[in-house]
Amino acid sequence: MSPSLRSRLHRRLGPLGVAALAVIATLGLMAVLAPLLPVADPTDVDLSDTFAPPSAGHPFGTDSNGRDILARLVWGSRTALLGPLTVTVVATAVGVVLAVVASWRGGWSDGVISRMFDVVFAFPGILLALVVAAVVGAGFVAAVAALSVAYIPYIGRVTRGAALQQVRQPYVAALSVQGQSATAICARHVVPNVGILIVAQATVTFGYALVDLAALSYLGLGVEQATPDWGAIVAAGQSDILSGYPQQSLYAGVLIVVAVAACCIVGERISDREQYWGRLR
Amino acid sequence: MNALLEIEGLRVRVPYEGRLREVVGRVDLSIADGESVGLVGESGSGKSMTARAVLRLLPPGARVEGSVRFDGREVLRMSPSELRSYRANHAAMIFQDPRAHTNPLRTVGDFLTEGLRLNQRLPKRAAEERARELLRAVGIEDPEARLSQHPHELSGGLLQRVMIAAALSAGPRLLLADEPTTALDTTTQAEVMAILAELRDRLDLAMLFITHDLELAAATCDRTAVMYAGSIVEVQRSADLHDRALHPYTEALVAARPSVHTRLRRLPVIPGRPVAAFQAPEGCAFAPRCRYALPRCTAERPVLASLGRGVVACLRAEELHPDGFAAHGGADRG
Amino acid sequence: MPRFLVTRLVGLAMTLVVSSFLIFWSLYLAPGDPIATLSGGGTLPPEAIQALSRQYHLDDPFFTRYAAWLGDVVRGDLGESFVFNAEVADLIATRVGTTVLLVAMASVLIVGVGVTLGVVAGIRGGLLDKGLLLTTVIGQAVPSFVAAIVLIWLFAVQLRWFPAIGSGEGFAGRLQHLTLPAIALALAYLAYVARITRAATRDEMAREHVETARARGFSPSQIARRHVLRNAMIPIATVSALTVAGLLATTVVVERAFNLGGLGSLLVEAVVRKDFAVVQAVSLILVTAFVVVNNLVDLVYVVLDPRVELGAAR
Amino acid sequence: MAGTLTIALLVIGACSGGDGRGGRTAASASTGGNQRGTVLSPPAKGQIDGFTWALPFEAVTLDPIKSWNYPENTILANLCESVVRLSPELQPEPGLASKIDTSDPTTVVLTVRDGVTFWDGSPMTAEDVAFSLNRNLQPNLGGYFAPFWRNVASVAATGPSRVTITLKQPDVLFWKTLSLAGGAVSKKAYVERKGKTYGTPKAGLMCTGPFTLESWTPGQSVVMTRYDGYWNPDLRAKAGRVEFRAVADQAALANALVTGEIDGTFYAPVAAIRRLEASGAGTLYRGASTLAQGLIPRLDGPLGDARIRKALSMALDRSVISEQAWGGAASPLSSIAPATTWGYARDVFAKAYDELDIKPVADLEAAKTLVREAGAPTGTITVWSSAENRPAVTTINYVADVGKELGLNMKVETVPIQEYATWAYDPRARAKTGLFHTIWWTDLAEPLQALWPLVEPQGSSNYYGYSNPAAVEPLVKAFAEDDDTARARLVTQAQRVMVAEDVMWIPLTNVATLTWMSKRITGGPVSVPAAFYTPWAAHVGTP
Repeated sequence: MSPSLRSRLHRRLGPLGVAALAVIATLGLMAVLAPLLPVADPTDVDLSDTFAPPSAGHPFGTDSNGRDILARLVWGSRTALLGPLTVTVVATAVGVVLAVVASWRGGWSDGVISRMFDVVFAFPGILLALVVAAVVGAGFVAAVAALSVAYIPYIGRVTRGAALQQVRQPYVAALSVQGQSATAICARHVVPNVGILIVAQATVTFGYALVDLAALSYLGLGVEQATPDWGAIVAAGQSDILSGYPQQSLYAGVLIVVAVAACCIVGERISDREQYWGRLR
Repeated sequence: MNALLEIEGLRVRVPYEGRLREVVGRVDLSIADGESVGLVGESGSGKSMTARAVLRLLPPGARVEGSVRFDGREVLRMSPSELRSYRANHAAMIFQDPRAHTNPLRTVGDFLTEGLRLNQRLPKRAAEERARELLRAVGIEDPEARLSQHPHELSGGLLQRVMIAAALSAGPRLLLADEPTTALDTTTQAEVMAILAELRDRLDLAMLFITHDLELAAATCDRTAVMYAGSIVEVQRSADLHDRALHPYTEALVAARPSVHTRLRRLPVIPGRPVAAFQAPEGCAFAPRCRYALPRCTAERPVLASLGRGVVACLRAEELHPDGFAAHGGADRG
Repeated sequence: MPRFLVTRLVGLAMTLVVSSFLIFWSLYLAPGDPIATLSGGGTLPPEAIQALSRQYHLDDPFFTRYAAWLGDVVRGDLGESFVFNAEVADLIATRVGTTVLLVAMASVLIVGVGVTLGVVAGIRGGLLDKGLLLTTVIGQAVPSFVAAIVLIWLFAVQLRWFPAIGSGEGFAGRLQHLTLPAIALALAYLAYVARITRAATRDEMAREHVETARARGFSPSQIARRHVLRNAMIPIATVSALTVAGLLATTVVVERAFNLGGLGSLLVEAVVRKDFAVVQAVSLILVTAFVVVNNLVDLVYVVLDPRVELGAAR
Repeated sequence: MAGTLTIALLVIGACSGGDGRGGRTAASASTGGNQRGTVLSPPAKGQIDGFTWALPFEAVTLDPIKSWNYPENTILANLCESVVRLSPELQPEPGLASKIDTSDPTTVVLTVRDGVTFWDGSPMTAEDVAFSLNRNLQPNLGGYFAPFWRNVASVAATGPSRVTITLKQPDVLFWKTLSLAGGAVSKKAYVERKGKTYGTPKAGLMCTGPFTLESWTPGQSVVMTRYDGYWNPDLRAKAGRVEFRAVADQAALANALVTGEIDGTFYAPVAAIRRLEASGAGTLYRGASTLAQGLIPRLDGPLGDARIRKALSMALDRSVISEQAWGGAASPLSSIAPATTWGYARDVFAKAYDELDIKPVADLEAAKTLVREAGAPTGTITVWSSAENRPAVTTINYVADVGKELGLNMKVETVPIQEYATWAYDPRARAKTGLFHTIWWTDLAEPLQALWPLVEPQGSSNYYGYSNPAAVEPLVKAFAEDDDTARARLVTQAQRVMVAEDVMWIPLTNVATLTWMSKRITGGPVSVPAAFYTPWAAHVGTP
């Protein structure tokens, strides 16, 4: 990281924000590099070595199936982060496009799109995921698809509000007069100008989606139990707590909390600073 | 003439991005009972902060040095309850933007009676009666209707009058007016100024009038102080100011203002940008923009010194005004 | 004011109609025959199939079916569950109390504790504020099921202060049984509301009109009471109401963790048993509650903020 | 016998069972599943106001003719008695019929017991008995036990206290199945009044058991209270009130048991064995049971070659599964029907069991050799199980891991318990699976009951269309074979073909009933399914 980038980040996010960003980056890196990391096969069952205490072979010990807890946590980050990432990317892409169209076209289009946001907003993420599970059967894909839809209005409403302000700015009229196309103006000017806000909202959405997916895993409506996933690990380890083996639930629970907290911090910092700067300008 | 308010060596620093930054460098100023003093400066010069320091109305974490004495009592060392009583009964303030400075959720009546009931402990009915009187006093017709309205239903000028009425409700001896007319249109401006003048006259009120408008200050106030980069650079009788500005900055300000008397094709502008106290260079803060600046001006910081009937902080003041008013001596201290 | 109300009510009605349509339509997205979907996959005697066809008007055109279904629902006839062998309305009636009480208790916690903490931190500032900020940023990130696991372990199993499962009997019993679930449900939202409240309070504290109040010599408590809180209440009320409305969907997880027989556990049960009639009815209720609570906020605006009086729809 | 569905598909959460001590001693193949576990807890000394009992999930109905599953049977056994009752050893005894005459192979004559009253005080008549039994014959009622009744021509009250059941052809097992809920007696007038709502939370029940149905609040509880007019003074309930609560989550259940919020259950969580035993809050029994854990392989696709199926069976270590997956609450099993079902000719069954030669310990090398011979198949084998059942999940994770070592491509899929149940009757769900993990229970001490459904042509439990005359024909003959030893021979002959040759079922373990009773209570059976067919709760009182 170049010093100037570091100081810019620092100014933008504050020390806590930078720490949170570092946490997200570390977790993301862990997920990407999981196959290269020196951890065991997370699905390797060894019934002769269940609930093993930490050792050189199993730094975090093993679970009720004799699987390596560290490996499951590391590989679990892939599912635990990929799901919310998909939700965030899809919801952001769709939400931003709809919001920009609504704010640009106004009138009838705006009315229909805003009403769509209202309707989807009426279905909280978990509820929509449950309905989808009832229709097509439970599973990771169904849960991610449902949440992707459910979070569209969360991005869309914020973006629409901000884009509406941009569209009314004189520079947009000026560009329009110069003969730039609507798409070009929106893509090159409007969206980048509200970009920070979108990033902030997307970051927070990521955190919420992570919690929702973990909750669905907990309900047994998310990922398959054999697939390593933080939410599923917490759920699977729950009955071991009483037997005196709280490890896996504890570790996975802490990872979820840390990841979500980091997202919330970064998201809030970005939008806080944006508002702050906006006021100063 | 007894000084009602005496500011001596006032220095204010406020925290900004983790550091303390000086916004008022050195202010010495006194206001006599019943006297009105204008405090003129560009935005960022520290004039508003000076007025707030008089009420100790500073942002959290601000550091204040020097002395602010009201009627001989040290404001900066008042206990919280003394301070509240001082603010409630002796010194009042009106602000630039009456809309932002009134609670949008409360009615005009609430706003006016609030002070009377909380500070003066008037019963509800009496407070309302008094509020009506106050509104009439600031020239508002049908006070009854106004009392039940919300600030957003009133025009800016009307609202500023309400502010003035509220400020005067406790019968203060000092009024701090922070650009009270800047946000208003010209005609309203004149009306509000007229009301202020009339009330001041009637109530024998001292006033510190903050403005960026030198002419307005000069027209309204007995004396005018000019601030630049957190410090007072000149204090003079308003009557003398226009023709005999002592400080090069004042002189430039006078020149930059169009006047009905002078017709110029193009207004002279002051080169460079105004700076805040913490941005001020070594030496005279105005030196980089000053047409009279000499090398020594950037090395040595001038202090306020009497010259003629005023005081000025300029190293070359005597040199530039050789006709001098030194003979008069004993001028008011700034 | 009436215009404002009418606009909101029309919007509310439209949202509800479209939502109910989506819920109804989802049945037809399920792979296979609606009869099979509705019966939960089991083989039904011909009589039951006839009853199903009648109940769901399966022989009518699609929109007629929807209208008939909606009509039944509005009249309180939620159909029959072939998986649970019971009227859907009865299934819901026996469970709704638990969920409502749980949500109510969590709401009291969120609004009571969350807002109080936020206000105190926002006004007092200093170390308390910093501590709260750090606690809430973590609290906000604790999923309800994680909170539930910890609470059960600590307060039910180790300390035995509260029961570990069930919703209890009698009002006192219910309160006692639902205390831990309510805390688990409320925790993250409480933290969130506390943060928002703190921010709103601080924003309001920095407002110019508060400076006026200070300049007029009012005491800090007078200022907080008369100027800061009332004004900060607008964003706080919005966020609180949204949060409370959202709770209805989140109880699903907590009801499972504490083994409570509420609407949420009924919904999950119906989902895994593929009992479509129940899924539709419960989702419709949850969505309606969410939308209505949400729209109530807009009415709260009118009460709290004189400026929106004639503002029509936002 | 006629019982296609005699073997209930067990879909419980924390199931459990078998015989813990037996499990360990039975590590040698010759006695696998041959031990008897605990059947009864120490008798109660005194009366108790009431206790709370946990069910794995909520009862869906209490209409006897539809009650076949775990929660329904646990409750109903105390409410609605059947004409035949099962002893703790699963042997039939007289119930509401004081005499059962089967001397004619095609008629069953029941003598209705005198002095039995329904909860409303009215006496039970032959008319009530005939009416109740007849409901099993009405297809539109959707009775679960209909398949047992396929050989029944008619049921009629043939005297003031006589009911005659006429069979179309000899069926040696039919009368024994009258011990199940299908043989329960309800009051005719009440059932007729309630119509199809009989047995729902609203309409309730009208039976003769030692407890009456006090209230049923779906989502909350089922409460039953003592019936003071019960006909059998020896079985007068010691508890005034029993509350049933469904606790699906194993962790929640374990917490509730340890804290004493719930007094007992027949399915204590395996994961909490250690903690429960250390808590001192009660007693954990490893009750005998007929529960058999096994894998049902698809007979085409990657597992189409019997050698591959056999290799998988050989590669699995049944003692490891018993000890680790079940925490010792199971014992290795080589057959489909565990020793607890050997209700007659035990020596024949024991000898045949040893000859199956399926070892508790794995022989991975031999298995690998077998796979090499057959050629490792391509294609993914989906292994299916219920998600809530921890030992089942551990087992299939283990199976998939072993499969991986053999070069089989296995994918684990677990589903919520209720969805898992749909597998039994939904061919679409079945189409996705390659290897199905199941835990069966057999109601009667009759291995024939365990085997027949698996081979019955077009039978709903013959999941993958198994049809080998060498297995089917001996079983068909067995239904008409009155002689116990001869019948045992026929049954074991079929079982050998099914398990050792065709490997259409891979036996794993015999699972104990993990019964928990808090220190407040004791008494009655601790073994499932024995408890399902006797008013078990009537025995429960203070220690």
